[in-house]
Amino acid sequence: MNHWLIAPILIPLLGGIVQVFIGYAPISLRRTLAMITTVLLLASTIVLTVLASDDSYRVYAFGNWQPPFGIVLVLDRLAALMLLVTAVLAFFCHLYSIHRADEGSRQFHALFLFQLMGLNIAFLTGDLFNLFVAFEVLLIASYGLLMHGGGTVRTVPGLHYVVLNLAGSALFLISVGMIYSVTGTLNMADLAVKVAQVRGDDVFLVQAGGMMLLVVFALKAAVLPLCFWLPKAYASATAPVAALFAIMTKVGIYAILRVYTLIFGASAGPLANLGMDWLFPIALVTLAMGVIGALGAEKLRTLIAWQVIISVGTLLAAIGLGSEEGTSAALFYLINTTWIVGGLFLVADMVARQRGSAADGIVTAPRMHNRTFLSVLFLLGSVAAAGLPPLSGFFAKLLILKAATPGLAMAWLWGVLLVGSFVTVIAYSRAGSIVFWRNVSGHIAETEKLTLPITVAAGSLIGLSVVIVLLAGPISAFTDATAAQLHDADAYIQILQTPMVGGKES
Amino acid sequence: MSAVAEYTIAVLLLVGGFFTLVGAIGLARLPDFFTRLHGPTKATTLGVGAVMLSSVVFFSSRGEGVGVVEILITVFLFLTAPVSANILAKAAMHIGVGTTGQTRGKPWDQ
Amino acid sequence: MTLPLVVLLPFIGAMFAPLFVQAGRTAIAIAASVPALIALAALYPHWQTLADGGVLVQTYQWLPALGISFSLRLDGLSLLFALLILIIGLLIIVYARYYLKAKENVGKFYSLLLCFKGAMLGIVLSSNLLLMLIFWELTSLVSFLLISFWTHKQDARRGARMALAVTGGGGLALLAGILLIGRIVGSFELDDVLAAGDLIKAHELYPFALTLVLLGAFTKSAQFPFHFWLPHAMQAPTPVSAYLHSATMVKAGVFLMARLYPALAGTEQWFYMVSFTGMATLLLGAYVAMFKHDLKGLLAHSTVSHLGLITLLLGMGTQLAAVAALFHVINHATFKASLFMAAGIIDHETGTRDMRRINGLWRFMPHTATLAMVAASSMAGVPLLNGFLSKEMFFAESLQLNLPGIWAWLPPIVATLAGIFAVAYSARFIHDVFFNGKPVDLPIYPPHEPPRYMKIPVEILVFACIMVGVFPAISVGPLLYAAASATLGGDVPEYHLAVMHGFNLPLMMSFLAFFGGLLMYSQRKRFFDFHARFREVDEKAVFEAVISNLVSKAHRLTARIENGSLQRYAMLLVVSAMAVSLVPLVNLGIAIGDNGLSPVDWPTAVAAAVLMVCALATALMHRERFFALVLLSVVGLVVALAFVRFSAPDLAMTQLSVEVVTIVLLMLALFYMPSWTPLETTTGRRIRDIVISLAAGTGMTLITLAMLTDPFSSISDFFLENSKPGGGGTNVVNVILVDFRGFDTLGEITVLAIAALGIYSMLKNMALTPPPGDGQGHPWTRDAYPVMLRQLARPMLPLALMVSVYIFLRGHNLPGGGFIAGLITSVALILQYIASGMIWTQDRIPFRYHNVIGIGLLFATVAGAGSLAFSYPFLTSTFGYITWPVVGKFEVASAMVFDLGVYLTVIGATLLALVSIGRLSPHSAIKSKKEGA
Amino acid sequence: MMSRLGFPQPYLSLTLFLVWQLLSDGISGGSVVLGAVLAWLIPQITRGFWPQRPAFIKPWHLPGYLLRVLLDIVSASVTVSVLILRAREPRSAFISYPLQLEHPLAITILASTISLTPGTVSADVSDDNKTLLIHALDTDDEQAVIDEIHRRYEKPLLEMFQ
Amino acid sequence: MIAIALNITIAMVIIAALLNVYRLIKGPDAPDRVLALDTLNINAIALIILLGITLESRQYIEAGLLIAVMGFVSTVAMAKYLKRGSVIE
Amino acid sequence: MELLFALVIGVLVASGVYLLLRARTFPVVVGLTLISYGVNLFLFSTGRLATGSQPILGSAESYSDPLPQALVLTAIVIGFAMTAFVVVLSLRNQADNDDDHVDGRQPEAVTEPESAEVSRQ
Ligand code: NA
Ligand code: NA
Repeated sequence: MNHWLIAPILIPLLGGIVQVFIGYAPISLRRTLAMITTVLLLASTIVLTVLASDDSYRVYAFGNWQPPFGIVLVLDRLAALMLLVTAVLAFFCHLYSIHRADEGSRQFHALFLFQLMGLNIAFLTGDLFNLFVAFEVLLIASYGLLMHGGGTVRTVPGLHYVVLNLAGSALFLISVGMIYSVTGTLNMADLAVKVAQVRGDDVFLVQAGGMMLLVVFALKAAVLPLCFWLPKAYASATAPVAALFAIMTKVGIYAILRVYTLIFGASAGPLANLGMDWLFPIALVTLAMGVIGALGAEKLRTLIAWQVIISVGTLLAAIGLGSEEGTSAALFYLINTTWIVGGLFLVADMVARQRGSAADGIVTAPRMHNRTFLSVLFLLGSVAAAGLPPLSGFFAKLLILKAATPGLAMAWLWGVLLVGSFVTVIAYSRAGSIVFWRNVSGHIAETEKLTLPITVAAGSLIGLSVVIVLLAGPISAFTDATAAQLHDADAYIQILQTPMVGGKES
Repeated sequence: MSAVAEYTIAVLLLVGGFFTLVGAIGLARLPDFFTRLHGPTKATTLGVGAVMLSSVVFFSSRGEGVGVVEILITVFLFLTAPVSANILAKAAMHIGVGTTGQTRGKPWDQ
Repeated sequence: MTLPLVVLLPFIGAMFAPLFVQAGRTAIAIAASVPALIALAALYPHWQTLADGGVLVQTYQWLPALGISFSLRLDGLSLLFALLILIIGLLIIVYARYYLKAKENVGKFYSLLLCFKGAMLGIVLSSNLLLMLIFWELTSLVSFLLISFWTHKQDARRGARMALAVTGGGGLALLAGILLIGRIVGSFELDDVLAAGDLIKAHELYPFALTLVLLGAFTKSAQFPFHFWLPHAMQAPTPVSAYLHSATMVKAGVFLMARLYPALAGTEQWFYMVSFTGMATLLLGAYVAMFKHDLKGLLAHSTVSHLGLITLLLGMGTQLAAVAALFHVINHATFKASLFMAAGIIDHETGTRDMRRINGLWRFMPHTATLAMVAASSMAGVPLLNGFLSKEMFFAESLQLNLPGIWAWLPPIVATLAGIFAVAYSARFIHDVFFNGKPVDLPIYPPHEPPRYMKIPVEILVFACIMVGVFPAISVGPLLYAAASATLGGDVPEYHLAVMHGFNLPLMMSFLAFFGGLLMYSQRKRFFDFHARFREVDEKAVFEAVISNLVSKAHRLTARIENGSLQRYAMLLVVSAMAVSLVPLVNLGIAIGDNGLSPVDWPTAVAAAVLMVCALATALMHRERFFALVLLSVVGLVVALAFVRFSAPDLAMTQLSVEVVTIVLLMLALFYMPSWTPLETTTGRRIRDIVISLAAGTGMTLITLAMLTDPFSSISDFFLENSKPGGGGTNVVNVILVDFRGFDTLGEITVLAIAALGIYSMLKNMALTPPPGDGQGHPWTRDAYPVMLRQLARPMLPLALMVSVYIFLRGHNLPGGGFIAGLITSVALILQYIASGMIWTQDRIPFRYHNVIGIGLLFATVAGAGSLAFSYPFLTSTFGYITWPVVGKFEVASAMVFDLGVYLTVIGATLLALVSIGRLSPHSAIKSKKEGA
Repeated sequence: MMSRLGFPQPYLSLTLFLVWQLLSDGISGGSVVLGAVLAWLIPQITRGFWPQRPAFIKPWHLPGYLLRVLLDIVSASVTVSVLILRAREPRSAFISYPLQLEHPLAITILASTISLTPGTVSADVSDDNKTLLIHALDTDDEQAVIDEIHRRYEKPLLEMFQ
Repeated sequence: MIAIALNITIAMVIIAALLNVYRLIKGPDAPDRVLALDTLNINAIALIILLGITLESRQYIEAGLLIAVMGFVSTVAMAKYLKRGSVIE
Repeated sequence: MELLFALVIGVLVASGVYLLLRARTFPVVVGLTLISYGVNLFLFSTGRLATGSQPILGSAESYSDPLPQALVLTAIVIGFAMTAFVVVLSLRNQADNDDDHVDGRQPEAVTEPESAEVSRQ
């Protein structure tokens, strides 16, 4: 049993505990320890990614209890990919936060690290109920982070976010209960086995449960019509938090990808491909809604928040194609959009801090102090986000477009995606030209100077777009292999045969 | 189980049930809050005490030891009932709940 | 390496150009010239190969999975364009050196210009369609930045955005088209695509592919109805306009059509789409150019018109027409670039571009005037200049079209008419600017000749116009042949490049155009009056209005849907969950499983009735909030009883302890809130909500019924079997919590800890005004800490602690455990706070709750991590029985340490949360310590 | 001496020890050791919550008092039952009882006793701890109630507490 | 005999509980409701004990203890809310 | 028995959902609590209903399914943490907006007879 698997969970947990203790220590100490934690986490996820590249499944059985009885972590390519994407994003968000954003409360770093812990559990766990627990860990931390920073702007969006997710959690439990009540198990691999054997009236129970679970994941992923909590919540969050939240909707996507390929995959008997016929049209509508929202945005951060919804729609549309190519393309897109949207949130914050009361509003304002640098970052970010060449977003979109096979689905996907891109380009160019170029005379008395941490953090996240382009070959090879692994549910099921330490058997 | 134990248990149960019921009847039908306060404070507490005792006798006569937790609960209830009554009465006086016309010496009228 | 070098050098130059800013404009201009010079030198050795119809392809693997390779191709066609890009680019660099003012952002300018050049070279040299598309979109992007170079000018920003929208959008269509072609051919390599022309044209996707590709080409080349962006792109600095609109940007569309000519051309669809678009553009551009008072506006519309001409030629589908198209590409590039530069000089020297004010410049700048007049004559199609030659070929081809019936007349008439307009606006350019009386109110007066070197690029281009015009075969013959050969797949028709082809119909058309044009110009007043009757449409304003309209529509739609109403969002969530499960639930119906129903005992029935009544009452009476709380307590109590009734003592205990803390919490909050909920929703809304909630309840009832009566087996037998031997405890629920699924519990206490920390930080610095009384006219009592309660509460703490220990220790084997014990301790402490107040209690608690939480989490984690030392996985428990003297045999389990962590976390978290809220209370600050003594 | 050994409240420690023995499954070496540990540890932790030592002078009076109260509770319940089940509306009254006891614990014990015994509930203790407000369920003679309480309960308590 | 007595007692306790619920819903004042809730808690303890005797199991006793403790605290808290507003201050 | 239990869950969920859809934070929180009661009972009952068979080894002849019980325990605790958070969040909402409307604003009063107003002495 490879103990590296718990590293992404234990590192932030221990780091978070330390932060709880040192809440009243000097901020420099807290920052140092927090950054060390995040760096260690990043290192561990790199190790896991390397490990996962051999296409095997690694199992970590908590308490040395054989699956399906105990809780297991399962490392495969998908898990590793999600971990790495998260850790990279988190590192830069964290770096950004030590500029000033973490000063609002003494618990910021603890909440930040616990948030990462929850995310990492979600990506690694092989147990449906433990996935619920992971969701709760990451949600409660996200609630805290969302409310971080005082002021009144975040209260109502935060309240909506929390209440809806509480209702979502209830729904999650109902779904898990329905599935357990028929299958009598919680381990995902075991569920894959048992769900395929369900017959009779039980089919309806599991079907209803599975569909409700899809709604839960759709809520997390912010799919129409469950996406309206997102724009205001994200737009009002503190910058590094909003940036970190770029991964939050992807957790929902991840869960859909995991559960509906493994448990309700192609070989799930009467329940095969459950919900997939809903996914594709809803994804396209979500994408369209996101585009409309982005076009109508009045603030940069709102625009970027809608970009999150565009991403969700795009991702699910690609996944909804149901093919390995589609999944691979979605994963490639996921990497790109997570980092870029995160970077854009940071850039928007830097912009807002240089424009006085205009903040990030898409309105005329006095000229920014670091206009050139910020405008270049914004330009690169929006090019990457809108999917224009030559940055990574284009390649991601290209993969998605290519993944469609001729037919009605392709026509819809291409149409919505391309028209969506077109409108997005208009939205970004409009926003950018107004914010950066349409200046009035005068100047803001006290604009915030750019410091090294925030410059590096925002610059790097946006710059990752170039890295993705340079490494597009290896990355797409990785996502191809990930998609292939994901669509081979039978291989996953073999984890049930993993021997325990000391030959402990069921 | 000895017959004595059985009788004891049965009697205690019935006594407990009776007082519990009487306490509740008092709560339900007495005319104002302060009069209603008497039923639960005394009768119900005693009733549950009796039921507890029957449980103690029941399990100890089966050789399962003395039910300390039952005794603990009973003692606890006897200790807390007056305090509950006290603070509820204070709250009621504070709010100025209605009393029956016959009540004399209402302190909040003064 | 030649071709990658040619493409990449400009980008490298773009990166380094800004470094030369400090060294001055000349230095940076020289630096910026280097890439082009190297590129020209690098291309020179390949000339002979290409002239012979050879092709140079250099391929590098890049992203095979995407079908993208870095493969470049140099043939006659790409050479023709590459030379235009490089040479005119060089001239532009020189010109811009003098055009830009020292204080302007010269570094940015040259950097963008070089980027643009690189992107254009990428387009023309790509041998992979997707690679080409990347460069294609890159030109849109860079042109956006170039057009908006003067970012402070609103027109510049708008023009840039419009250009980006149109050309970038067209690029997206092109992307789709290319992907379709790739799907048909199975490759994006140009070699494969060009070789598969028949396959493509026969494919059912061909109409879509062609339409999409043409959309890309037409938008880029400013074809009707996408022409409108081009004139507004003139907001760019003149070197940019000269470059983008003569040799590069707009020619990309033409290049694309030429490039894909063998693959896509030759069908009816191609003919109709391309030639009619070209015709419309040709005529429209020429007509509008006539009426533009802006010097650059005239040139821009003329560009539109000439692009229409080239497109029309390509659309004709004949080989000769294609040759003519290529020829006109060269000619147009030369005369248009020089005209733009001249216009820039005039603008530069007079401070305006308004032809109504610019008059009689001949007197002030005769040299520039001469150059401009030659170039304009070429544009008009005056013999002995290059424009004449290609236009002649165009007239000839327009007569060759086999359109049915009367339609056959259409092309020559359109061509002639456009020729007339072209002569007219060229005449206007010459007459109205250089003659026509005296200048009117020039911002800079008197104008001078520009710096000497600024005119050199113009001179070179004008010289080229004349050379080609007089010696076409010698000057451009080989290049044109090579390009035609590449375009037509080696199948070059017979043609002659000569100044005169004899006295034929095309020449007649030329004459007609020439004199017609002059006549028209002489009668311009009437035409102007005629034209003035139509309202001038400012496309930029229209575009801006459309976008603004769209934006505000989008904003309104978004605001209407995303209206910030939690009630709506929650309703959507509930309804979504019901909608997706509707079909299975309808199929399920009232399903009673094989196990059937078991009998109901009446006490349970009564309890259930109480629960249901109180739950419904909570919903019905919720507006009286305190009452709702009391009812909620009853519900919680009966739920706990249900757990007892159905064999779950641990759950009952947990439920009971959690419930009281929840109720206290709710009351703490209720203190600051209205004690009544106002009636806000309409009856209709309430009825809707009742229907939704009844549906939800019915669904849950059906599900539960079906489930409970369904036979069942689970993995739990394993837990029952292994709880004692493997986990060392007989309370299986507890062993699951601390051992089998200890990881869930770790997550659970983490949630608790995070919640408390989050609450703590959220409440920091929160200002809440407490109500002065309970809302029914009673001020709060001053008696905060009743004596009886205080006296009772204090001895209860040690007793409660002992009970906690008892519950904790037995938990592994009997109902209880760390969580319940923790809540008992917490509640006992809460009682102290209630009875004796915040300050009094806090004084007696020697630790910070943060640290309790931290220690709790640490215990749980360390207990779990202990097994790592023995290379067992995290949370592997171990237990043993130890016999000590006096104490006797007792069980020691690592799970106990874990449970201790749970215990501490629960205490820390619960109290941190409650105390944080309590601290808000103004009393806790006002009341002195003696109050609680 | 006890407090120097770490038993600041010996009675509490003793109570805890005894209760622990009862809670445990029979008295064993383990339960004695653990009970002793708890009897030491818990008062240590909760020491701050006992600011004053209860001023017991004669604690041996307590069992007799408790027995009397217990018997009175039973009779009280019967009395109240009769009152409750009787159809007539009760003649309630609030009675201000002048306290002679001074120690808050003593007052609490008296008030609790009153609440548990016939026909009376302690409704309030005045801020100065001098007056106890009593609600009598059914009485005609307030002074008789006061005298009865004083004789039956306050006197023994006065003897117990200084 | 125990069984008969048990059934009668259960019946009486249940009726008592119903009467308490009646008072709880009827009110009319908040203290009445809290008092009814408090009494209902005590009834619930009795029911748990009776269930224990019925099932001859002592596994549920501690639940009764918890109702007693938690019920008291919640009564105290509610009463304090009614007269003081802030429960913890 | 099963029908009764199912009805209880249905009523809890229905009441909770109705309150969840109200416009003020307080009823919403109460609604969420009711829903979680229903959900906990439901999750608990996925192990089916059994009398006197608590999963304490040696204390009964047969044992009910312990796993759902453990899950519900976890769910109760998590639900508690979440409720606490949302309660405090609604406090903050009250503090920020001086009102407890879930959307942080006071919508126009509904003009209809206040017949549902509960009268209070
Ligand atoms: Na003029
Ligand atoms: Na273990």
